[in-house]
Amino acid sequence: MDIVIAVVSAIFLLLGGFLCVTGGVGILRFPDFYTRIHATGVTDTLGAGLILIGLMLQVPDVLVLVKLVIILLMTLFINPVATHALAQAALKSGLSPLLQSKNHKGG
Amino acid sequence: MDSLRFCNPKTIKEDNAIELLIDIVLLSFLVCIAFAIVRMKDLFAVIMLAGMYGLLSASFFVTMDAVDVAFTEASVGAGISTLLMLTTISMTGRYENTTRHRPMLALVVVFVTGSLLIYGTLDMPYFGSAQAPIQLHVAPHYINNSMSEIGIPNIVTSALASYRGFDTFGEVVVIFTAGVAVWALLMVNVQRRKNTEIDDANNSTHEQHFIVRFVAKMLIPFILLFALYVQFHGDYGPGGGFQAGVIFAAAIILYSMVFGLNTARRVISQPIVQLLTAAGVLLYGSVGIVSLLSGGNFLDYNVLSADPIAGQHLGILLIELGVGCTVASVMILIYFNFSGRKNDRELEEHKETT
Amino acid sequence: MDAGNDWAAAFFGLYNYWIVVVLMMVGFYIVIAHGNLIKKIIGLTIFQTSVFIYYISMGNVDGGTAPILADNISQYSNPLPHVLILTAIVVGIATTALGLALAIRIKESYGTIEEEIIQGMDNPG
Amino acid sequence: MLIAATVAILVAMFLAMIRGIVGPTFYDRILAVNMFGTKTVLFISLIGFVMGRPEFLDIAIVYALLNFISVIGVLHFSGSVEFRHDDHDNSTVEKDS
Repeated sequence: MDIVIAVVSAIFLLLGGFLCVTGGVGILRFPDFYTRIHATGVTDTLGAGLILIGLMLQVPDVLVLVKLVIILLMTLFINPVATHALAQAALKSGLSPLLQSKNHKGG
Repeated sequence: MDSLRFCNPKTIKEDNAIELLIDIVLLSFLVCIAFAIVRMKDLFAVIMLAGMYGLLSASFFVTMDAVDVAFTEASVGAGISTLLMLTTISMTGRYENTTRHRPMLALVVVFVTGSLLIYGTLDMPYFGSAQAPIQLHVAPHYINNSMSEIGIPNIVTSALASYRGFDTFGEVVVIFTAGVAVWALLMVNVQRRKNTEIDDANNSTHEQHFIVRFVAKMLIPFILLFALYVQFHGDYGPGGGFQAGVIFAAAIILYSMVFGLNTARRVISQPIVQLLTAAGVLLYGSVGIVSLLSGGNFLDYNVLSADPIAGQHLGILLIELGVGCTVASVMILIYFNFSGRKNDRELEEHKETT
Repeated sequence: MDAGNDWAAAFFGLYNYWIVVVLMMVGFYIVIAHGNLIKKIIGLTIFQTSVFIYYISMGNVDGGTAPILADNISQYSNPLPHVLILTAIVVGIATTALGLALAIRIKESYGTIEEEIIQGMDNPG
Repeated sequence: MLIAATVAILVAMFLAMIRGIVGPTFYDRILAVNMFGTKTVLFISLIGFVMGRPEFLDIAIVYALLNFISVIGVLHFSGSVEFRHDDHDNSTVEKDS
């Protein structure tokens, strides 16, 4: 039983770590703000969730589990809202997505 | 190296290696950010980088086992300092002048000083050595006797509030003074303006973000509750008055950003905040006076109750409460004054243009 | 072989302090070479943080953990630097706020926060 | 596995840091700081487990709560006068609209 939990936890952690790196590559390599916010907004929340679930499988006592659940809930609530507010503010300030203007240039 | 070194030569063990690696990586990140800050002219970008710098140094403090320090840096760096800097540059201008005065001379001075300091570090005991002088003086006393003398497991809190209580009293007075000084510098006569006029300026920027308002409304009670948890759990885990005060203030600041400064001022009136600023310091000081009158030394909590341990618990609870009170109200006072000044200036400009 | 080990030990043993010196000098450079008052305050913050890192690094003990007593742990890091730095961080933000408030007042009186221009206004000619 | 995840987080932090330094727009930097904050939460949670004392997750909770405040704060001030007309440094991307 222990070994199963250890393996499942390892899978969650590795998957989460992989998603975080993917988000990092996305924020660096994507061409404009909106694609970048897409990359991080998606992978950040999912990656954080996976890593926290992986940690939850290893907790020594209940209090730690409760704290991890609080962190997970906060991440699930706050991250999308922050991303949403950011994208909305950017759109309102007149920052336009790249595709509209560069389609014909093949960018 | 020479035999005067206070340590056994550092051997790199397996379990040690990963912590050492993380330590080196985090410190290198810090240096990268610091250099980027030097190069940048856009103060907004500089402040964003300073925010990252704070996050990184909190991570570093966690890896160095300084959980209480990391906690403080987390609450200060994430909550308050970025906001104060942003308020300031929104009043003083976003771009730095491109000319620097005498960069070559400054570089030479910096280079020489830095080389001397690095030469000085060569004589220092190695990092992590258990035989370094700093580890042998009073620290063993705190670690070994804290449980029997004070009776709380968090040694940082017992040293902060009891062993070095007088020190902390001084720090609280400094914070109080800084708060009063900011108030004196930035005070705006609120009554001068009609409330409706301020409300108009307030609401124009806030009414659109419905989702943000909703989530903030849900979040603020949690933050306040968490601040209280930090305040009263500080004896057993990381936390205490300083951290709790800053977190509490951050919740109020979030409220005033989302719902407007004037609304926040109606919820928490500034005169009460000013009163609480002084009340915290007075509470701290009066615990000292009471212990003095009961026949002990200043801030000697053993005499507060028949049982010395119970006395220590009571004393630490009270002075942490005083610290939390002062820190929270000073932070709120500072933010209210900064933000009020900004609103005032915007109203002036608005009037001039119309 | 022995000399190589010595160098590695010195590098890993003193790396933190070297970084502290570098950060401190970066902060110092910003304070003396930049004219913008806000930038100077940020330089001071960097300087300040380097001192925090210095203290916390000194308090660290190999194999120690956070100084919160728990069963079956015998080695703790030094709590004293933590106490000093914990209060210093909050004092630091309070004094930084004071500096920023002064910068705002200077901007209101002089119309700028660039050091040279202010000095030029104070001593014309 | 904990260590592998920690290293992955550090790599992601480094990439976000580069985006924060490079910019180019105001919003890219806010995004980078926000992502950096999330990564810090994860890093602090993980490092607690790596060092064998996971009871100090309170710090991670503080960041999880207060990150929101800094993003909202930045957006709040981005509406103010100083920032409204600010594209003389946003040289590359949005100029071609």
